[in-house]
Amino acid sequence: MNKTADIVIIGGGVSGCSIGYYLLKNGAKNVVILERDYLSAGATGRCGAGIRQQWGLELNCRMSKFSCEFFENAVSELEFDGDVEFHQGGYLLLISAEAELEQMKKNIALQNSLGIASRLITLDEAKEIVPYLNTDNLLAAAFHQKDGHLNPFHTTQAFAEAFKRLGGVIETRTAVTGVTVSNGRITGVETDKGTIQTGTVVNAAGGYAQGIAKMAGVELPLYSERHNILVTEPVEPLLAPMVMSFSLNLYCQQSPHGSFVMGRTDDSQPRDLRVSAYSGFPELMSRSVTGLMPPLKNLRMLRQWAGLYNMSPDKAAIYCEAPNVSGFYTAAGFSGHGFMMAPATGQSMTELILGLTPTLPWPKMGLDRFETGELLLEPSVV
Amino acid sequence: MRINTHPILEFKRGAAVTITFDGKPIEARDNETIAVALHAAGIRNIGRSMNLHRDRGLFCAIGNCSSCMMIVDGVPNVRTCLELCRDGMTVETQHDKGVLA
Amino acid sequence: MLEQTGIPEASDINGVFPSDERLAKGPVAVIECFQRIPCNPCSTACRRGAIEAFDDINDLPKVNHEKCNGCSLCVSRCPGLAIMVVDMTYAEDKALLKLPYEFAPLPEEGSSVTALNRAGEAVGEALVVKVQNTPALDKTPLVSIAVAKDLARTVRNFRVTDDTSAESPGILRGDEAPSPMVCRCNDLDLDNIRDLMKKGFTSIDEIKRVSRLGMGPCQGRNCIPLVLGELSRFLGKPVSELDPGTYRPVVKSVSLGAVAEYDGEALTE
Amino acid sequence: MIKTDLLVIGAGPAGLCAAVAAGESGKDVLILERSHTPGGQLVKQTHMFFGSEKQHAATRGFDIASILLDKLNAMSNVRMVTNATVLAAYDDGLWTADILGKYEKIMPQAVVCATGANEKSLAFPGCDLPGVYGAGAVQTLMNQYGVLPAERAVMLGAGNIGLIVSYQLLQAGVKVLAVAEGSARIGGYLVHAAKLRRMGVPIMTAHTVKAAYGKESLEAVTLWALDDKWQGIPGTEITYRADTLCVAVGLSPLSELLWQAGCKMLYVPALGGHVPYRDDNLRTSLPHIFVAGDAAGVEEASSAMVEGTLAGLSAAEYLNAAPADIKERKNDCLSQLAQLRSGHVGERISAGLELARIKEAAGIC
Repeated sequence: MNKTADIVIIGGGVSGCSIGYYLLKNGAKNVVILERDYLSAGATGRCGAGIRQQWGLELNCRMSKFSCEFFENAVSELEFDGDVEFHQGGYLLLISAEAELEQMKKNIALQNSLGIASRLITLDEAKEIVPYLNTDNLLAAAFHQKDGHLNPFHTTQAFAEAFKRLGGVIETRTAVTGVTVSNGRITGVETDKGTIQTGTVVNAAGGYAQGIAKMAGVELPLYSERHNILVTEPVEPLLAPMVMSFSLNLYCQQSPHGSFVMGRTDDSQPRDLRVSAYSGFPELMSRSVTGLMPPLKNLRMLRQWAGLYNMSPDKAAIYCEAPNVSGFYTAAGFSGHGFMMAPATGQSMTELILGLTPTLPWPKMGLDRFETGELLLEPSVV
Repeated sequence: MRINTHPILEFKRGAAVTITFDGKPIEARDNETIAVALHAAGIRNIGRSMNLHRDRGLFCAIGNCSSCMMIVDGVPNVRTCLELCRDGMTVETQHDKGVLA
Repeated sequence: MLEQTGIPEASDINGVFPSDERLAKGPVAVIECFQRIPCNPCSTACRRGAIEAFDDINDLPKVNHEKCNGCSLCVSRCPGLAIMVVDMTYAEDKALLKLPYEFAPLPEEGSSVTALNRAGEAVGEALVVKVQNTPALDKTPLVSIAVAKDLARTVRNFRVTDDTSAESPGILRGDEAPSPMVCRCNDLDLDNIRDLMKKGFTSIDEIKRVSRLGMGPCQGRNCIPLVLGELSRFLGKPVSELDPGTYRPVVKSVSLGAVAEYDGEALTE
Repeated sequence: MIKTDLLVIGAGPAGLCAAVAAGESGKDVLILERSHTPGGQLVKQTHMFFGSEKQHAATRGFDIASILLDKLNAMSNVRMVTNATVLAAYDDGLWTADILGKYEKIMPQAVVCATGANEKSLAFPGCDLPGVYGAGAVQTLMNQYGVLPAERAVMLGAGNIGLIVSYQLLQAGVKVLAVAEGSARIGGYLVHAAKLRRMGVPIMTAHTVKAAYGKESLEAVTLWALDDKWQGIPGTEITYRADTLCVAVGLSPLSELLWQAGCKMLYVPALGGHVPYRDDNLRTSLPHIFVAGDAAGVEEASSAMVEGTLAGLSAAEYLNAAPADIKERKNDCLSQLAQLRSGHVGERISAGLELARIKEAAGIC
């Protein structure tokens, strides 16, 4: 293992690999990614891997639009010898309340002004997209064709291979045990395989970001919450878009492989880093999803699992350098949207760390917002 | 083929029923599984693999593998080594991942 | 050698045959049990105490040939069908072998059958003298056949039908061998798996995630043990040191419709 | 939600014995069996069992199943449901099941996991052709349903299952062309080998399958000899015109539910694969979960029955319903197991079990 590095990234998920790729692409040298297990072992490998540009905050729209455009060209941009399985079947956001409809109209106006071609559609139009959709409790829907979903393992692998091609080093099965700080500056990272001297650490540890920050004496206003997800047996193509309902708190997509992947937010879930499967999830999920899409009753569930949403107080990401420890950077608190924001995260953190002119709205996404009260309250999240 | 005389065992055959396999009627018993009834009729090639479309037959017979999945009464991916025959049941070879009605 | 072929050597047989003097006195049991296995019904079957009681259930049976009268009670009680009764006094030139025979159809009394040795090879003619198939025998019928005396130590079976045209296996040439299928659910063969290992995916979880191995309806029951073996060879580590991956609910696929109908927390019983 | 004192998973030899032993304590016992018929592999065993009288030696497997089921059915506090698959174990103590097509949750006070084993696969060219079966599948076809796989069979594996199923194929009227065994010696009981051999079936040690061939289903099987490094020797190929190839290369414990429940597991080759740590009472690293039969380590059905009884007694004890003579009965089980494992096959198993044993002093719990 390297004894020194210019930059050490902690976390081999899609965020860490994207940050590593963008750093090297923009001239950084000697960058090491540390992953305690294997690439994508954490939240990346457990997520629904959707990407949407239909947001209610301008900065979220811009970050996701950047990411989506990146994903469209990811295979050639990253020179990946594989497929990231980007399926742009759209996001169908179901609307079931008047207030939601009003919000959605505002969102769409904002999105359209940013060049995102989302639109409000009638239930009849929604049924053209998903013919068997049960529209009983719905008012309308929002749709954007360019949204979609990817294969999270292959996407992360594509970033990781490009990172290595540019000279980056990835150490898997290497757990960080400490972050050393001297006189308010980062001096190194301790791992179970040895110590790396470095002046710059990037905390991209997802659900475990708060724990990593603590090692450096940095307090982050984050917590991690267990979210459950299930996958079904594969069937022939049946569902083109990612279907999402804020009132039912669910999302559901069919991967190009044919299996359906679906999840549901449940406030009862623990916040103690447990990722064991939850016994109550299958029936809650099945009830909502089969109510909405009755043909799925005959679809068989194969597996359920859970992963961590790393939550920030306003459910928007945090991109920052720690105020009390220089050289300690964090990209965390994605609140369930870390995968889709990954390209923007890589670009943003690179601009932050290398002192480049911001091309994305990350300067508004620092820690100071929690002190100034300029919160980034996103109205449209599951 | 069914065993008629066995030195040790006597078989309690269930009531005769007829199932349809890819449009052809097959004599079966109501206490045997679909895969067994097809075997008794000499049909061992009962499916295709998902991606390469390789021929598939009964392999584990107790629901531990995925080798015997067929379309039963319109529902795809049914493990025919577990599903008992019912009179009038329609059984079809599954050539794809399965189409949900 | 017995352990390689399943055929006892002549010395094995001679070792369990009674003396010529004892054979000359009448029927007697011969037990061809050459391996210590946990099994004792023969000793408990004998009412004369001719098969010595076992100290250890794995003991090899010891027949006291003087106490044994060849009643054949033990023959159908032996789960390994390793016992026969030999009667060298049956006739001037014929020995009578009482053999357990669990096949249909049973031979007709008085019919002629082909005598087989312990390799199943035809060694002569035999006459079916008696066929016993009482309920007490519990479906292990006893068939007594008369064979030439000099075949008494050779014959151990017979064939009713005149079948078995000898198989003539040929050498296969120019075979095209596809790569062995490892994962039936997702059509992954051994080459696919080895390629992934060479690319650096060297744990079950990684291979699963990158290839969907083990993520189909069989839940990895068939492929994961195979791939653990491949990984073990590739990494030079015993399987005990490899992580088999996470076993997630559910062990058998279940329809969303059935799960959705779960009637809450109502107590069914 | 179903509440029960004891949940027994699997109605094979181990599960049935566990349910009977625990049922005698008067506690509510729910035994769930995934198949539509109870008895597990017992119902497919046409041969007489080895062992001693206590394990029903010299009785045929399917008859043993009837004996155990009669005992079980006589107990009003023991309820058995077939067509009932336990689907998952969760860390909140809940188990879910597909019971007669209905999704159910179960909250048991104690669990005996007697899920049995799965047949191991072998990867060889053509291994997925129709006509290539697990040996157990052929046993199910022939002995449970009275249906032949086809006409001409080759068997892979001369362990007890390979030898017994070959013999059963002959009994059902199928021609068995050869039994190939990779290792240099026959692994199963030599009495089984001898009764097969004298029917004229060649047992080819140090041989394995090279490839299986066929257009739509199996038509031919090529075997070849193995050198002492288990590599095929070119030029030794023998091809049989066969329509059935049975794979009997061992079993691995079905331990998914134990993993899910959070039992501490380890890999023991002598026991067939991953098994739970357990103490002498067959209690796993979780105090309320017990294990018995092949799920605890692949052995003969005789041992599975004794283990089932022991696990059932231990579960009753855990539920504070131990019979007065529990000590004697448990000791009897332990001495039966010691006997069954004292033979030459048993030595390897005993060594494996020692690895998986929770030594109280070591405090693995």
